[in-house]
This record gives sequence, structure tokens and C-alpha cells, in this order.
Amino acid sequence: MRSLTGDRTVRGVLIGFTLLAIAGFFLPAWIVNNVMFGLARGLAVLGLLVLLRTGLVSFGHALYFGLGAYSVALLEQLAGVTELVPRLAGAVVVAGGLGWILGFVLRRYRGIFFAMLSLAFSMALYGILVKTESLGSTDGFSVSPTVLFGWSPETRHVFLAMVAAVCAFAAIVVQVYLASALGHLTTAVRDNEIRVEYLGYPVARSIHTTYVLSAMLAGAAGGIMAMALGQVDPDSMVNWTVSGELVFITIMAGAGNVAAPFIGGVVFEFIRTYAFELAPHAWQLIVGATLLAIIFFLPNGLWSLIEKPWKKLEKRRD
Amino acid sequence: MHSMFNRVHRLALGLGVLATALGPYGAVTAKDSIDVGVVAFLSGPAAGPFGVPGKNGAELVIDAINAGTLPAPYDTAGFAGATLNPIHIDESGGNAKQVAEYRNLVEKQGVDAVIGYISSGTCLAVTPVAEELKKLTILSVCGTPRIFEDGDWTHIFRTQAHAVGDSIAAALYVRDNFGDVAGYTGINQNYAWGQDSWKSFSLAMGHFVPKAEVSSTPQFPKIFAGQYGTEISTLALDDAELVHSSFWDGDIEAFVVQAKVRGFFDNKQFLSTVGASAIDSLGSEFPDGTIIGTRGEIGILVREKSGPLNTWFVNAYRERYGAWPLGPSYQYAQAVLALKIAMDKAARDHGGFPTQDQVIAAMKGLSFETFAGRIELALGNGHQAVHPVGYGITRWNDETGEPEVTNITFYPSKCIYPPAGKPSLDWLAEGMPGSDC
Amino acid sequence: MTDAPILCVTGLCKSFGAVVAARDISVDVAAGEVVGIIGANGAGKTVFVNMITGYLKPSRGTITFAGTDITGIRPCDAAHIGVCRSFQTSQVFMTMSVLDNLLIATAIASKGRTSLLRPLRDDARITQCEAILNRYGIREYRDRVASTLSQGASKLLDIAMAGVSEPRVLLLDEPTSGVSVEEKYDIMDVVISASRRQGTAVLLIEHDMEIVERYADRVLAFDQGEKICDAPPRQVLADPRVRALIVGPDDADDSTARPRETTDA
Amino acid sequence: MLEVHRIDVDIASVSILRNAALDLQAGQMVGLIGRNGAGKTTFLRAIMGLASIRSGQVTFDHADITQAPPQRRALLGIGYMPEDRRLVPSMTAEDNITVPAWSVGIPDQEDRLAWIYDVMPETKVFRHRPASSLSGGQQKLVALARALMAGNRLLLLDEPSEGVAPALARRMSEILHTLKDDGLGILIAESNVRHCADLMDRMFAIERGAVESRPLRRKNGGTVPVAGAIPVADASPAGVPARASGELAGDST
Amino acid sequence: MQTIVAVLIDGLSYSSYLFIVSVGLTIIFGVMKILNVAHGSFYAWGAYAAAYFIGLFHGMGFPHWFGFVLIAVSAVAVGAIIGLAIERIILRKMYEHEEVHILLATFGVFLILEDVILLVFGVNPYFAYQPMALLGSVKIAGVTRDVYSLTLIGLAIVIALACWLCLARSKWGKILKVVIFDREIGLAMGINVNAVYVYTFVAGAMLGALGGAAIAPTLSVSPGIGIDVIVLSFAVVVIGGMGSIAGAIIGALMVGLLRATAVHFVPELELFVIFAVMAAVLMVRPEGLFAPARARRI
Repeated sequence: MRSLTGDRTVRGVLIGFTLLAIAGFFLPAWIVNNVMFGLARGLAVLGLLVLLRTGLVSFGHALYFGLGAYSVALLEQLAGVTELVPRLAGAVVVAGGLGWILGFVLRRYRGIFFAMLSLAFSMALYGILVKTESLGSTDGFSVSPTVLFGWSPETRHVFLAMVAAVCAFAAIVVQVYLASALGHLTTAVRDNEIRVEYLGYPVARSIHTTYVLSAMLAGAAGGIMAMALGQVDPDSMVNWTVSGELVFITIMAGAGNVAAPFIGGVVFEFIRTYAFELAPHAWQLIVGATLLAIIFFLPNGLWSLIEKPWKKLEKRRD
Repeated sequence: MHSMFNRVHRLALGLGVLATALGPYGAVTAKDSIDVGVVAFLSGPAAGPFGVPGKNGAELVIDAINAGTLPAPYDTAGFAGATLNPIHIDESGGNAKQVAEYRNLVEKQGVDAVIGYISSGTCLAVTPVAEELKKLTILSVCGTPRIFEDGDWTHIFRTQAHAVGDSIAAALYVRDNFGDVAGYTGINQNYAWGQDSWKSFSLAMGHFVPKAEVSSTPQFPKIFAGQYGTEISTLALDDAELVHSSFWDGDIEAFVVQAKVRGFFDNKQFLSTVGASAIDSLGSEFPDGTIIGTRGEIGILVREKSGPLNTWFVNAYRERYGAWPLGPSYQYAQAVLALKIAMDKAARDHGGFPTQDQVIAAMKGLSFETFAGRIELALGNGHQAVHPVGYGITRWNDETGEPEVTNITFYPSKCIYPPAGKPSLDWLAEGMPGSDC
Repeated sequence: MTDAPILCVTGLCKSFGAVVAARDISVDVAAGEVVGIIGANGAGKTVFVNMITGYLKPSRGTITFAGTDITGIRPCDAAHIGVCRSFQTSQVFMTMSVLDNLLIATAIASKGRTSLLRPLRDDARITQCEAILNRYGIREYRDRVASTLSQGASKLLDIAMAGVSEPRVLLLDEPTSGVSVEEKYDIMDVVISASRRQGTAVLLIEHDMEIVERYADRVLAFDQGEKICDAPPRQVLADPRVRALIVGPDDADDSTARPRETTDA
Repeated sequence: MLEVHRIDVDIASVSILRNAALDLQAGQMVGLIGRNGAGKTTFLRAIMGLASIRSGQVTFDHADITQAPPQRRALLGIGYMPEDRRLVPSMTAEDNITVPAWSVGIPDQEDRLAWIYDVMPETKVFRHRPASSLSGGQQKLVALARALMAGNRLLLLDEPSEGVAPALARRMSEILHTLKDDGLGILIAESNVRHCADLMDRMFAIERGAVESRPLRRKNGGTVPVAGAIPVADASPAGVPARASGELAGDST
Repeated sequence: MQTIVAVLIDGLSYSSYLFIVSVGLTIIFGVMKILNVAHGSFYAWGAYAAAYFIGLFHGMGFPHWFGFVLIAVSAVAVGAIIGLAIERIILRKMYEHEEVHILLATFGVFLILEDVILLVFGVNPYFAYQPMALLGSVKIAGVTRDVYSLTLIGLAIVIALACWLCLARSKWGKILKVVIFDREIGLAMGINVNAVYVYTFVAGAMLGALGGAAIAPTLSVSPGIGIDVIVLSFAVVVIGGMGSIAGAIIGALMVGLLRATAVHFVPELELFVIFAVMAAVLMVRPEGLFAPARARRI
């Protein structure tokens, strides 16, 4: 516990998200929306960040993002569930469960093969969703507003606070995980699998654990996205372009810190909103150009912009 | 006034206060102008045949109303005196994106109302959000019956009748003109619109042409698939001679082009419930003898219909855009018309600029004269329109170098829509009790 | 030294297609014994080690460790029960600091699973690792990123990581290759004294005959997958077959042409 | 013919070579001796243009080729044989050998091939077999032949006798001897000089840290002069991080 | 029987355009080790260029057959211009970057090219049915088929043969083989690898564009057509083995025939089967059906 509160990142995350939740009550609704969408994507990106730490890039994480979103929608369709906790739990459990199953296969793959197999799995789900009428086919489903212990808040600002709380919790869990020996194993596996194996820890298990954690995060993200948006559909939740966007945000954000994905997610959401407003027919062009610019000029992502002053701050406090 | 609101918004953004307290409607008493989101496909396969003609239709009528140049009885300028300032939004990109865009329209741009939506899927997605945000929204084109049969909405209106009437009218037309058809199949898109259309058409056929056999493999390709080689083979191999389709966007053109080369239409009787846009865009390539509908007294079926409003609309449209007005042009224009009528009426009733609730009250159950027919908001507790639906047979006229539709029959709304409160598929399954044909 | 062998290898065979990499190899290693393995490149030394540590499955034959059959076991399980190895080219976590490298090794070695959930940089664990760094003389590199280490230091780290769990069998694959002449005895002294203290059996693959001669209790000579000699060092090195195949063409007056022998001249 | 002036080479921003220098004349065979990981391969790669040189200069026939792309160096007559042969397995031995001729556009291709078969008649025997069906030693010969195709002036050989049976190693020495007598310059990187020490005209020691003076005695009792040495970066790394996992098989193959 | 013939013909014609697109992708991957997401854009650009020019020239009164010339010209032009530009401006600077970064860069290019299409060609769909109409139809086993689709099968065969000849029978092919096997050995053997990369990328882009241009007459060319194609060709390439031409043939045949079978018998599974097979192949043979199996690293 002492190490938890002593961790600067943990403190930073707590303060940041608290401020964000409070600020939410003073911000206009459209900003609140964009921030929520951004946080939801950020949560999925946090999952990709954990995978990236172990050297893997999934080009099919929309599988879990979509699964989380559809869990929320289907829980409502089939069982009328609109409570936050079961919704979120459903999303996490379903995504984590499938992640656990597919993990047995995926943990054997690296590099491009890992990326392609992830893509195949996600597109198989996409294929099912798009073509099955009872799963909403291309339309998907509407998702009604979320209820918190029987209370349905009038404004979405309360929901933002809930989302912020979930994201802060996830960020801290990931931070603690990455600081643990198990978490350091992710980097160890990326650096040298053989050594990890010969030290007595099965590489497959390390990757599997990371993968399930990552799937759960993406599932939660999808669930939150569905709740924030009020709508799920295959093209905006499961198609490969969604996976591509998530990887894009991961690179844009940088893998340096658990807070980076959220910053990246929110920045992405605003870039997209403004790009769409500025040039409805060329917003993808703006997003694509941003992506290229980041790869060329900021290969370590936005976090590298924050890291320097942050480190300086740390030094001063020491 | 509007700019003041912008300033308030900006102020709220800056200080972080007030914004939630002051809704965009606040305590408004009078307005010089209103902002209305107009949503239509501006890109993608649905832009050419639906989105752009729809947007044009809206634009034409909005400009005319703002200027007060629309023929009587709509010759007063403005919407309750205010000028309408349209904000055009592209409907493409999927339902989730549209929901986000809707929120942006209302919460960021602060529009006073939203008109539009072509895709049934998008309508279904946007409706609950519109209700949540309490914003007057007039759906203009989409046809799924689920909107008002599965839900009860205060802020949503639809000035277009739902698809069940199209299907019943289609079955009636088949009964009246192709009564001896032995079997039928269909190709429809795999989302709300296509599925609903096929379901209600086959139910109606069961009722009106009971001896016609329904195929076991109707096709449901993905919307905007663009390529139908395999589907055409399956349909061609099917014994059924009548092929029903509710394709509407670029898909209908792609299908017709691909099927025509393969001689598909020589062996099959094709029935297209909404494909009229392709008649103009494909010209002589469009197969003669197709049963075509336009979902109301609109588009090519009323192109020649006289009357001051229709003549004005067709001529003004042709003059401004160099093309015939299509069905969607009428549909969007009608939605704008409904807004004007309701706002004017509310202003008259209450004196002064009406609030949103007053407009909604005025619009409820409205019955009004449109360009070539009449629309009654009779279903969905006064929120859902009904109107006659007609079909005809296509023919390319070599002399004029224009397509034409012959043998047109309109079926009255009393015949093809269920009574209020009755879900249409149940009504169809029960044999359409109370239908007056 | 106890009499019961800790590691028993019987009739081990391995072939890759037509290439035979191990031909009916049988070896017993007693606890605390240091066994040198020599052979030319491609003689099958590394294949032999890879089979014992479970990286390769033998085509035939069995490997018994402390009375249990461990043939075809996974490397991580082998390590877990106490069969560890170092590598010819050092295998360390390149992007991590030397300390973190050792911390991870220590964390894995401490058998309790829950310890993996504790923060890696646990104070007690750091103290433990610093002691190891001291012992191997790489304390000064504690916070250096592993990729910036010299080959010698990297090698030491590699061996230190292999030895963290105090294995009962330690396989050292060319521990002094890539290490400067001055360092090689230091490394070997540290490693061998640690293993003698813990009673670890060491299998030592080496090209450097001086090292073999000095540290091994017994030497196995391999040629083309076959064990051709198994005897005390002096005896093996004197064997004419070994001299011909492994040590080099026996030209007494040309012996200085071999760099390894000239280097300490 | 070849002069390397104090070159520095980094790989992934890790210094591999520092101030490395060497020179070689036509008809000379020069050994570059050092342990695994000392930087021998990097040195050869730098001369071939495969590793970029941060500072320093490489000249060939007094022309600066420091920044020249590899294909230009091949055109000048420099041939390279990598340590692990790297023949294209699906192509025949002859196709492998003639690759440089096609790519560089050598005009007298046929003559060159005939000359190679003349020097190494054994390669002619299996010229139509796919490289994948050749034994390790045969592959080594093909790799040498391939290096000769472009390299009619200077040969860069990385561990030519590594993993080769003694008989073949002796044969390899013979071939190199012939080539040397034909006037080729030959630079051999070896960790084990056993098989060609007596052919070497000069030796360069490459080892991390300080330079060692290392007189080497010939069979006939003469001494090979140590012409110079290459100081190599102090912090020579234990390898490039990327593929730690590929190297386990080590000398098993 | 009729159905089987229909499935075969539908499957084959679908396979053939998939093959043409995928072979470009697989060549680029094989030689340059780049998984090019922007390949979908080449397809879209090819289709747009062909549809636009066919419409334009038809309107100017050129005969129908001129469409075939335009298809070829569009493919070559798109490949040469866009392919060259991308290789020169973007990829050239990226060869040293991480795989993910290159993949993402091509994703960025894809996004940009998607919108440039909108800006250049507008939002309305294009129809260029004239070449298809010209060739008419033929009746096979009771099903009327457009000759154009059958011609596509022929085109695919021609391209497969040309690729095979080029790779297996020409010096060029052998040089490519060396670069594919090992870029660095290629360099050392005097191959101008940069030039090889340019030619390869342009050739791959041309094939991608040709796939689009050739299929354009049979579909409505509208925004977003590249999105589905790119994953389909990924599936083809992965099933067959990345970098293998024979693999692209097998992959395209499998995807095309599976899809046709699904549409005829279980339309709901149309998309699912393709990706399920892709996943299955990856699980059993990660390197694809036609790539030589290599030892898996731990």
C-alpha cells in the first residue's frame, strides 16, 4: 500500500482523473462527450500498451472492444440490464473469457503472425455480426442510458465521473501490474524469450496473462463506449479500421506511461471532431496526415512531449 | 439571438459555469433565425441517388420559405417568422458515428431542430438519443416500422410513411397486374430496411397472392456491397419468376447493371420498391417492364402531375439543379414543410415565437397538403405519417429520350396501413383486419 | 561429493533429418562435479546441452535428474526443478538495467507464485541482488542498461542470472568466449567456487583447453555427435584422437600459430 | 589497393568499431583475427557498404568509396562471402554464383564463370543442383564462387573455414592460394587461423580494448609481420539486441 | 449440378479479381517485407480511374472496346504515379523503422488516399458498364453468365503466368529471389536493392490498381470500396503464405469458392467463413499453405 501511494504515476493518475471528473461538471456537454469517447478508446489503448510492452501488436483488438460493446447491448436486449456495474462486468468478463480462450492459440505467435491472426479473429466476429439479423446485423443496437444503483442521473456529467473512476482504477491496476515482477516479465519476454524460459518461467504463460488483461481492458473500453455513445454497430466497433485506429492511438500516445493512452484517446477524439467539422470530406485525410506526422516527427508519441517536463518536475521534487 | 447563444456557450466554456443551467432553449421569446441540422448522405453510394437530391430538395424549399416565394398556402416568409439556417451533415460513416454527430449537432452546434436521415438503421440509432437530448427531430426518408411500433417518442416525427405500406401496395399491384405469378424471391440488404421490407412483402403476398410460392433462399447481401455476381446466380437458379428488391442506393444501379448483362430481366419480373433513382441515372440501360415504386406521391410517379405546388417544385428544382426531382427531394422538402406548418401554427396559437414543446404539440396529428399529395400524421400517437403509395411499370421512351412510368396505380393509405396502435406485422399476419381497399 | 549421480543421461540420440547431432550418448554426473565438454564446432555439444535443458527433444534415450525422468521437459520446468544454463552469446534483457535483469531472475527463482505480484523492486530483493552483483564483480554496472555492457560483463550477468536459483545442475555454454584474457579466470573462479559451495554439478562447454584443464574434474570429448572420450582432463587432452579432431593438427613447433595459445605468451 | 582510414561504425547507436584502420595490396592475403563479437563481421560489412560508416574513410584504388552504395563496390570488383553462406536455397548453385553478374551487369559473364569453374572445378560438378541440396562444405564453396563472380580484385571472406571439415578447409586454402597468385587481394576474417595462417602475408588483430602485438610464426620458421592493428570500441556489445532468440541452435547446425 | 457450376463460376470470377489484387500485395510483402494497408487504395484508385475514363471517353463517342484500353492505361497510370509517390515520399524513409510503424504509415496513407478520392472524383458512384455490356453474355449449364466475368478469369490466369515467367524464368526473377531471401546478401552481391524496391512497389501497385480497374465495369464504384478489399486480400495472402505467388492463387481460389458456396447455401456465413479459414490456416500453418515451413522460434 505504501508503495502504491508512493508511486508518482499512481498519484498523478488519481489527481488527473479527479480533476477531470470535477471539470466535467463545468464543461459543455459536447466536450464531456468527446472526453468520454476519448477515455473509452484510451482504455482499449491501455490494453494495447500492455501488449506492446511484451512486444506484440494486435491488429484485431476491435474484437474485444466490439465484444465489450455488444455485451452491454445484448445484456440489455436479452435481460434488460441497464445498471453500470453488471454492464461493465459483463463486458469485461465476456472479453476476458474469449481472450483467455484465444490466448491459448495466440500466445504461440509473434510479430506479423500475431497481428494477422488477431485480425482474422476480429474479422470473423465482424462477419458474424454483420450477417446475423438477431445480432442486429449492420444496424447494431441502441443502448439506453446507464443507471447507477437504481439512480439514473439527469446529466451525462455524472457518467463522465463514473467513466473517469473506471479509467483511473484501470490505469492504477495496470501501473501496479507493470511495476510487479510479473509485469516486468512482459518487457523481459520482449527482450529475450529464451532467457525468461530458462529462468524457469513459461513465456507462454506470461504472454497469456498479458493478453487476457489486455482483452479485459479492451472489453471494458467497448462497454463504456457503448454506454457513452448509446449505440453499437459492427462498423464502428468491430471492423478492422477500428483496430487500426486503436493501434494508431497507441503509437500516437506513446508507451511511456499508463496515462498516455488516455491523453492520446482524448486528443484523437478532438482531432477527429474538428477535422470533421473543418472538412467533412477530408477528415480522414487530416487524421492520416497526423498519423504520418507522428510517425515521422514524434516516434515515441505524445507522451515524449510530456515526459521531459514531468521528469524535470520529478527531479525538482527529489 | 443565435450569436448571443454562441457567446454564452463560449462564456460557459471559458468560465466552466452556466452551460448546463441554460439549455439552448432557455427562455427564448423571439428569434430572427433558427439553426436546423439537415442530415443526408453527402458521400458514399447513397449520396448520388438519395442524399444529394434530398439535400437539394430541402435547400430549395428552405430558401423559398425564407424568401416567402413558395406558392400558397405556404407563401408566408419564414418559420414562425424566423429564417431557417440549415447545417448540412453527412449521414455516411455508420450508426455510431451518426449518433456522435447527432450529439455534436445538438450539444456543440446548438441546433433548434434536426431534419433528415435516410437509412433505417441510422434512424433507429438516432431516435433514442434525440429523445434523450429532447430535441425535435423530423425523420424524412427512412422506412422501418419499428420506430413508432417499438417505441413511444415525444420529440420524434416522421413525415414519410413506413415500409409496410410500400410492401402491401407492391403485393396489391402484383395481384392486380401479375396475378398468375407462381413464385417469388427477393434480394434485400441485411439491415432493418431490407429485412423489414422482405418480411412485410412476403406476408402481404401470402395474403393477396396466396398461391405464389415463396423462395427458400432470398438473398441478403451487405449494404453497399456493390458486387452481386454470386447473388444474381442464386436468384437466376431460383424457379421463382418475381424478384422483389428494396435496394435503394448505388446498390440498385450496380445490381441492375450486373444483372442486365446476364439477361436476368429477360427471365424475371423485377419489382423495385424504391429504385426509381436508377431509372434516371441509368436511362435506357434500365430494364423496361420493371415494377417500380416511389413510396408515396413523389418522384417519377408524380413527375407529370399538375397543380401549383408540384409544378413549382418540379420546375424550380430542374432550373436550379438541372435534374428531375427524385423521391428523396420530395421527402426532404415535405419534412421542411411540416416544420414550417407546425411552427407557424404554434406561433398563431400561442402568439409570439413558439417553444419547442409548442411546436411539437402543433405538429402532432398534423394533416397537410404537400406538393403532389396529402400527408397525415396519423400513426404513432400522431407522430408517424401515412399517405397513398403507388406503383407503375417502367419504359424507355425513345422519342423523348426520357424514361417514363406507365400503368400507375396508387393505393390509399386506409388500405395499406394498420389502424393506430396496431403493430403492422401482427396486423399483416392477422390478415389486415379493417383494411379498406 | 556424493556418489549417487544427480544427472543420468542414457543412450541419447538426436538427428535433424540426415544429420546426426547426437549418437547414443550416456553420461552420469555426480552432484558437485565439474564436467568439461569439448569438441569442434558442430560436434554436438550445444545440442547435448539443449536436450538436457529441454529445448530439444531427444530422438531416443532418457535424461534422469535426481531420480526423475526429465526427458523432453520444457526449459522453464527444467529450470524450475534446478537445471539451469548460461549461454554462448549472453542472453540478457537488453533494454533493462543490470539490476532489473537480476531482480527478474530472482523473482522467478523464488518459487512462491505470489511473489511475482509484488513490486519487482522490492527492498529485500534488491539487497539480495546487490550481493550477487558484488560476488560477480559487476556491482559498478548496477544501473547500466544491459545492451551497453562489455561482452565480459554481459557474460558475467548471464551466468549470474543462471546461478540465481542455486540450481543443482548448471550448464555453462562457453562461459569464457568473448571474454578478455584477464577476465576469464576471474569469471571461472567466481562461478566454480559458487557452485562448489552449493554442491552444484556443472557441465562446462569450452573451447579453451586451459580452462577445461584447470577447472574440470572430468572431460567429455565429442565428435560428430559421439562421445569419444570420458576421463580426467589430462588424460583426455593427451588422447591422440582428441588432439587430432579437437585440439588441432598436432604440430608441436607450430603450436604458437594458434592465437589462443599465443595470447598468454 | 584497399585502405581503411580510422573508421567508426555504430549499429543501433552502439559503437561497434572505433578508429579501425587497415590496408591491403593486390596479391596480398591479410588476416583479420579476433574472437566472436570482436567486430570482424562489421568491419567487412563496412568495407562492402552494408554497414554505414559514421566517420573515417575507405578508399579503393585511391578512390573514396566511403559512401558508395554496395552495388558500386561490387562493380569495382569487390566480392563478399558472408559467414553463414546465405545461398538462396531454391536456386541452383550456378544461379547463385551468377547473381552478381546479372545485378552488376558484368559484360564477360561467361568467361568469368569459366574462370571460376577453372579455379574450383568441384563447383562445376554440382552446378545444376539446388543450393538447398548441397552439403555445408559445398555451400561454402559456392558462396566463395559467388563472391568471386563480382570480386575479381578484392575478396572479403568472413570465416571461410568455420564449420568446415579439415580436408575441405585445406582445399579452401589451396584455392585462396591460387587466387592470391592471380593477383587478388584477399581479406579474411577468422577467429581461428589454423588453416590459413601460413598463407597470410599480414595479420591484423581485432579485439576489444588495447592492441596486441602478435607475431605469428610460419611453418618455415619465418614470422608474419603484424602490420598494424585495429583498436575497437571499448564497449563492444554482446550482440545486437533484436534477435536473441535465433541464436540458440548455435553450433549445432 | 446447376448450382455447382454456378458456384464454380461465381467463385472463380470472384477469385480472379481477388487474385490480381492480392498478388500485388504479396509481391510487395515478399520483397519489401511491408504489409501494405494502402493496397486497398490502389484498388480503389484503379477502379475510379477506369470508371471515370470509361465514362468520359464513352461520352465523347469512343467505341465500347476502347474501355479495355482505358482499363489497362488506368492501372498502369495509377500504379506508376501513386505507387512511385508513396515509395519515394513515405516508404523510402521508413525502411529502417519498426514493422508496426511501417504498417501504420501505410494505414495513414490509406486514410489520406481514401479522402483524396473523394476530393478528386466526388461523392457520387461511377458506372462503367460499357465494356461488360459489349461482351454480352453466355449460357453455361443453364445459367446466363456475363462474358466479362469469364474474361476476368482469363486475365487472372495470364497474370499468374506472367508472374511465374518473370519470377521463375527471368534474370529479374532471380534477382528478386535473392532480395526476398536476404536483402543484405542482395546488396552484397551488387543488387541495387533500392531500385528493386521501387520497381516492386510500382509493379505491386499496378497490379492492385489493375484489380480495381478490371472489376470496375461490374460494380458501382463508390467511396469506401477499398476498405473491404484490403482485408479480403490480407486473408488471401495469409492463407496462401505471405510473399508466395502460388499461395496467392490458392488463397484467392479458397476465398472465392468459399464465399460463393456460402452465398448459395448459407448466406449468413458469407464473411465469417473467409476469416475463419484465415484463422484456421494461421493456426495450423502460420506461414501459410504455400510458404516453406520454418522452425518456429521458441
